[in-house]
Amino acid sequence: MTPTRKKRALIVAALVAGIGTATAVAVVSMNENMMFFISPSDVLNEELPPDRQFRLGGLVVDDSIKHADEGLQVQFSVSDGGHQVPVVFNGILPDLFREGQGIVAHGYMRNGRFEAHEVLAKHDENYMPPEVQKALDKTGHNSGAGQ
Amino acid sequence: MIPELSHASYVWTSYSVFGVIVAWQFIQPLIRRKRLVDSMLEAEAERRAARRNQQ
Amino acid sequence: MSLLLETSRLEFHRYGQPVFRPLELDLQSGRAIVLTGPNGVGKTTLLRLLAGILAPVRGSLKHHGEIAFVGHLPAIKGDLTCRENLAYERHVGPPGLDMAEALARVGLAGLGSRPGRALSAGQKRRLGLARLLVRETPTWLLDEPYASLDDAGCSVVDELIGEHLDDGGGVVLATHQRHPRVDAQRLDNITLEFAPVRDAS
Amino acid sequence: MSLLLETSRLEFHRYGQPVFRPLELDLQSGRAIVLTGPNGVGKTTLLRLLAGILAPVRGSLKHHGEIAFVGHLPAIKGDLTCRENLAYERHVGPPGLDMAEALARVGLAGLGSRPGRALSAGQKRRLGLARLLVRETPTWLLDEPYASLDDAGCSVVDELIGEHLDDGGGVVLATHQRHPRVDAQRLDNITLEFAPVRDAS
Amino acid sequence: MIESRTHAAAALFRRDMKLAFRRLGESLLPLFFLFTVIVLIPLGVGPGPNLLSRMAPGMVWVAALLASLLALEHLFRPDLEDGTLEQWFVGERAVYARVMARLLSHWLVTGLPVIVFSPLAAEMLNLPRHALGTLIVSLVIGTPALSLLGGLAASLTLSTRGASVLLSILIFPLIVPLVIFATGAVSMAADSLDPGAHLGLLAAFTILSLTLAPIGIAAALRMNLE
Amino acid sequence: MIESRTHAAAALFRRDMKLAFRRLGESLLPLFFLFTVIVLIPLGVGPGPNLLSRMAPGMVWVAALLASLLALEHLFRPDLEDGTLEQWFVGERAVYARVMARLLSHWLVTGLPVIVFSPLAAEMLNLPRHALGTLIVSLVIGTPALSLLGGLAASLTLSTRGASVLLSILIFPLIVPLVIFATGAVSMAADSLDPGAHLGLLAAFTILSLTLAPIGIAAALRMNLE
Amino acid sequence: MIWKTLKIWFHKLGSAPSFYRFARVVSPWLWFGFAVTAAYGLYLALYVVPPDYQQGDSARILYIHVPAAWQAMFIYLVMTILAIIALIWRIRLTEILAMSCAPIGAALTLVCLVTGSLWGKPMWGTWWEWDARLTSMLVLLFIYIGIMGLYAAFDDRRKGARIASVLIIAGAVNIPIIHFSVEWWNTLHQGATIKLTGESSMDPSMLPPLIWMVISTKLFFGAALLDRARNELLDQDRSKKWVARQVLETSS
Ligand code: HEM
Ligand SMILES: Nc1ncnc2c1ncn2[C@@H]1O[C@H](COP(=O)(O)OP(=O)(O)OP(=O)(O)O)[C@@H](O)[C@H]1O
Ligand SMILES: Nc1ncnc2c1ncn2[C@@H]1O[C@H](COP(=O)(O)OP(=O)(O)OP(=O)(O)O)[C@@H](O)[C@H]1O
Ligand SMILES: [Mg+2]
Ligand SMILES: [Mg+2]
Repeated sequence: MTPTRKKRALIVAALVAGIGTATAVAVVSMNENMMFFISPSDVLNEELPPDRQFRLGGLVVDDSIKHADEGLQVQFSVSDGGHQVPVVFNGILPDLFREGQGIVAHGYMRNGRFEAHEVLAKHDENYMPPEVQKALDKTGHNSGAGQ
Repeated sequence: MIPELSHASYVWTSYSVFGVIVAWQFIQPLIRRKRLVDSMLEAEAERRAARRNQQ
Repeated sequence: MSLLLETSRLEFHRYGQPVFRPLELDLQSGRAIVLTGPNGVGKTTLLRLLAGILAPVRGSLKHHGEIAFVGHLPAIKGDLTCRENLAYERHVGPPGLDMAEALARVGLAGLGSRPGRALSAGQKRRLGLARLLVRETPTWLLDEPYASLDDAGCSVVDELIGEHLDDGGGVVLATHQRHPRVDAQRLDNITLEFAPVRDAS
Repeated sequence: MSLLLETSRLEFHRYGQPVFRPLELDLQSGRAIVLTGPNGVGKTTLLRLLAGILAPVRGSLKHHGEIAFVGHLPAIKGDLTCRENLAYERHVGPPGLDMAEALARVGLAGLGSRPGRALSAGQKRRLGLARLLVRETPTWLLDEPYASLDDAGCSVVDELIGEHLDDGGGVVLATHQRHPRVDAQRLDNITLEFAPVRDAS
Repeated sequence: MIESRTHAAAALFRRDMKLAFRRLGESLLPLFFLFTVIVLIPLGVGPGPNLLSRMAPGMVWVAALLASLLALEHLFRPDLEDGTLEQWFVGERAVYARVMARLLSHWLVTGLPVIVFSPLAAEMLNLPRHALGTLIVSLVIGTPALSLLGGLAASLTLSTRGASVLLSILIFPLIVPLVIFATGAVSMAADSLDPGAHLGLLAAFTILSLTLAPIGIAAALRMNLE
Repeated sequence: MIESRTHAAAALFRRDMKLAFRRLGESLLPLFFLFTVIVLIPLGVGPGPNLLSRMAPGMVWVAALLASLLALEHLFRPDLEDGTLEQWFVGERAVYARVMARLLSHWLVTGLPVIVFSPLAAEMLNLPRHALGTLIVSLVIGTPALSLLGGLAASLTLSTRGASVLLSILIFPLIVPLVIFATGAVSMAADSLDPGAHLGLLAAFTILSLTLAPIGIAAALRMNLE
Repeated sequence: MIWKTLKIWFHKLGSAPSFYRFARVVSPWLWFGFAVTAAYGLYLALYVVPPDYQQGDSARILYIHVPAAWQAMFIYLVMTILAIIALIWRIRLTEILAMSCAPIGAALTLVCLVTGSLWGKPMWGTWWEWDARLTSMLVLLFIYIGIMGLYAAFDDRRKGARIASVLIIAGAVNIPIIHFSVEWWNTLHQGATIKLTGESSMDPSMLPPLIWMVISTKLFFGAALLDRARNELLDQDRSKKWVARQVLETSS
């Protein structure tokens, strides 16, 4: 091999090794589930410090939404299948906010409630006309609403 | 004619943003070409004038 | 003939030692003084003293009129075009030639909008010389004006010096091999020598 | 006699135009090539191409052995002393003379611990030449090695070139007035010319 | 005589501004930084409004300080290296005027943008509205002092002689009290207290540096050219 | 062959360090800045420990970012201007090795001091003790990437005429993800959550820039010499 | 071998005058094709397809948002390939084409960001969130702008093009990150709806406008690219004879 070839081969080898390692490391850490939010179970298990702000994520529990008589305040519960956390929020909810929907809320734990100052709705990747959805509902394939 | 949509303002703004940006992509090269050609024509005119003066 | 620059027993020290022997130097209008001497003897130092950049340690220096100094460093901003570099210079003192003329005079016609950084070594020196033309200054201090110039460039320098002397200006220049090819009557030569090392007694 | 540097139809472009005419240039060991041509014709560009700093746009270039390049810019760190500047250079390739000798050879004896910034113009050039001596390199590329040097300095350059050629080295240098005073048999002259403006067909 | 002096200084100032635009990236670095801070900090801290508002004066002033420091490197060194600095002293014309012009352009690229963007920053960082005035006043009074003192430090560091390095290291701590007065004033205003005393001290500080710094800078520059 | 390459790089590295010590004033600027931030912020915020602790990761990382940015200007420009940079490419020997040596010395003057002082900063900013480890790890993993990516941006814009708004525009996309991962990791650690995934991604980011940036830098430097 | 033939082919089309002629003839047709497909696609999108069961009519933003996002990423890929060729073989035409890609890519990235934001406000409840998909897309915009700026900052266009190419290649890492971000991270942004392998999670009745819009953005890209490349050629060769022949004669 000529020196230039050798040099090129070295560079390519280094590139492959570098990119390979980077990908491997990335994939391994990705498997550890990067948390964009904290689930209700974690909240209850881990005893977060009271002044700590964090994101709470989960599904809105059916029949838990209560609007205040006046003002924008709402209360609802968020669950991850295992545990539930009550949430209070004072502000405008996103349109996708509904029972069974996946949401992420920013705020603090106070007095056993999560005081949110922002509520975001997550939605899924399914797109279909309402009629199709109704038909699906009838046959028992509920594909909508949250993750 | 114009469909009644929920979230109409968001939809229409999105579509117009698309329209405006695409139109800009169409117009900008035209403007630039016109400028380029104009400047080249001017240079050419100067050269011709110089040649005429020489004769 | 008037006096443009007077010095008496001028001295400058570095590391506690005089750089060259104490110097008397008077520049008359219409005359050029050619400084020669080996590398490191202090030609540049002397010119910078005369320009007022350095302050003499002993002796005195008097200026009569404005001074222009073109040194080893080109004093050109690489980010500015040739024209912009000159425009700045023009505003600093009483204006001389206009910029296009000055550029043409030093052989840089057509390069006015090239950034300073993209000039060749000789072109940079030429731009440095053009700085002399856009301002009216009676006294020119030139440090190796012939360095890096081709034959045509060297003749330009000779012409510029000749015209400047005709106009009643004065020139002090440092040079090595090439001496100015102007009327030899108008040239004075000063050869600098290393000052003897002085011992503290 | 062996070949140190081969080029064939070498071209370099700026602003989409070739800088000089396509060039054939072969450097044999024991020979020196002298590049001349007006300011801005591309001597520096060519030397930088030969050094490998610039990549040719067309044509090919082959090096046989190490190369040293001394350009317009001195490649000296003002914050380091002369000795430190050389020490760095010495580590870069196979070592040649030791530092004290190299400094003495170029007439800088006793200035080894002076910071680079405190050198005069000629002293800086001399330090640049000393860089050639602390390493063993068969091919020297010198851009205006005589600029800013006094007579003694110019002779030093001539001697260095002569000795280098005797040792089987090769030299390419650009210069304006002063040509190397070595055995004329060993010199080749190349005069660069501006390339004609080319039109795409 | 005086006229030619102002001409020279004005020409220098115009050229400096031109160069600043040519090197826009470097000139914008401080602003970019201010922006990053304003974006990143809430990210790290979370948007709790109370917390942010307490930090606001500090953050804005840190940005101003940073902008000033970042540009110090360019204040005199490029001119020293390309030979334009020695031209200032040829015939000794207009050195003070040029120093002042240079400092003015330094302030214009570092201090002014921070002042202009401070209302935005204050808003994003939830500074109480009634404290905004004090913030701006503190910046207007204080940032010139940053330029002046920074310029002094920069002119001293041009040389590597041990003594000047030491001196420049001594100057930086001088800047800290300045910033402390300034943020103190804004915090007081935010708490609806009277920031007058703090602002007065700040002004005294600035006036003092306005008198002393240019002389020091001119002397230090000249020393470096030897 | 390889040996001479490492020699050249080692020589460059030694020289860089020597130069950094010669210009101690400039080299210390970033540290000085870190101190100012650490002193100022608690002053402005008041001593509420919770508030401070939430800002700590962001503040320390901002200081690291800043230190890195401050020195970017000097990474290649002086060498371009005094002709030492073109010497790197003569005979094309050891360019990568030298780029790496230069980046290493950049990191030593900018990243390392921040790491060394981060425990102090963490203490003064009341970062929970158990998060200190993560902070240090994030800095150790992340600051080299700052040097690498900053170097890429600096080399790309080295000889640009003007609009080097670039340096900032180019740095922003390169560095924002990094800072987000890093501060994310520390915040999670402060919340007693596992920062492993964030740190892993940070590592991947750094490894990737370690592979790609030097090649890009070498190519960009060479083009800027034309 | 393959590379060699490819290179020769490039050299043929790569001659400035013939490319100029090619661009002048082809670009109007591409614009026309774009106008027709876009008109039809948008008609379907606004009038024909039904609203979404969850998102209502806001889901119609999809027909702008998604094609723009895809095209912005696609342009980056094209640009990367061109940049690699330009760096290796110094073919001027590929340099010019690569540089002409950037503003178009930036425009479509901007469309994607703006429409995404407009869609996010009612659906998620926020204009902007620093989640992985959104951040990486913003990064793409900055990279595009960086490329344009870098190219413009050199007065030697070819030098600028080569330096910008380095940045293009370095920035290519971002593309897979944008695409896979929704899988790798738990983002606010939804996952993939249209899947190349396996069944898409979109009802077939909603698909046609998407397909038409995807085609139309491709045509748009081709047309805008040729226009820009043509201008760039003119600018670089303004003093050459073929320009005088081609341009001055046809336009005077
Ligand atoms: C500023 C905000 C947003 C940005 C920057 C953004 C960006 C993107 C990008 C880059 C893609 C293409 C990804 C790929 O194919 O690799 C994409 C696809 C998509 N986005 Fe967004 N988006 C935003 C907001 C939204 C919102 C609010 C929605 C809906 C509520 C949405 C729905 C979609 C859908 C349905 C796709 C197609 C997914 C697929 O099949 O691959 N996006 N977006
Ligand atoms: N960095 C650059 N960018 C663009 N153009 C340049 C650059 N450097 C030099 N040039 C131009 O290229 C041409 C050749 O320059 P070069 O420095 O090679 O000339 P030279 O023969 O060495 O001249 P001199 O005798 O003055 O040193 C000149 O016209 C110059 O203006
Ligand atoms: N800034 C400085 N600090 C300390 N010493 C210096 C400085 N500049 C020059 N010297 C020294 O002072 C002496 C005179 O230098 P000067 O530059 O005046 O010489 P010169 O006659 O111009 O030489 P040349 O012909 O090489 O240009 C030299 O020995 C030089 O090393
Ligand atoms: Mg001298
Ligand atoms: Mg030259």
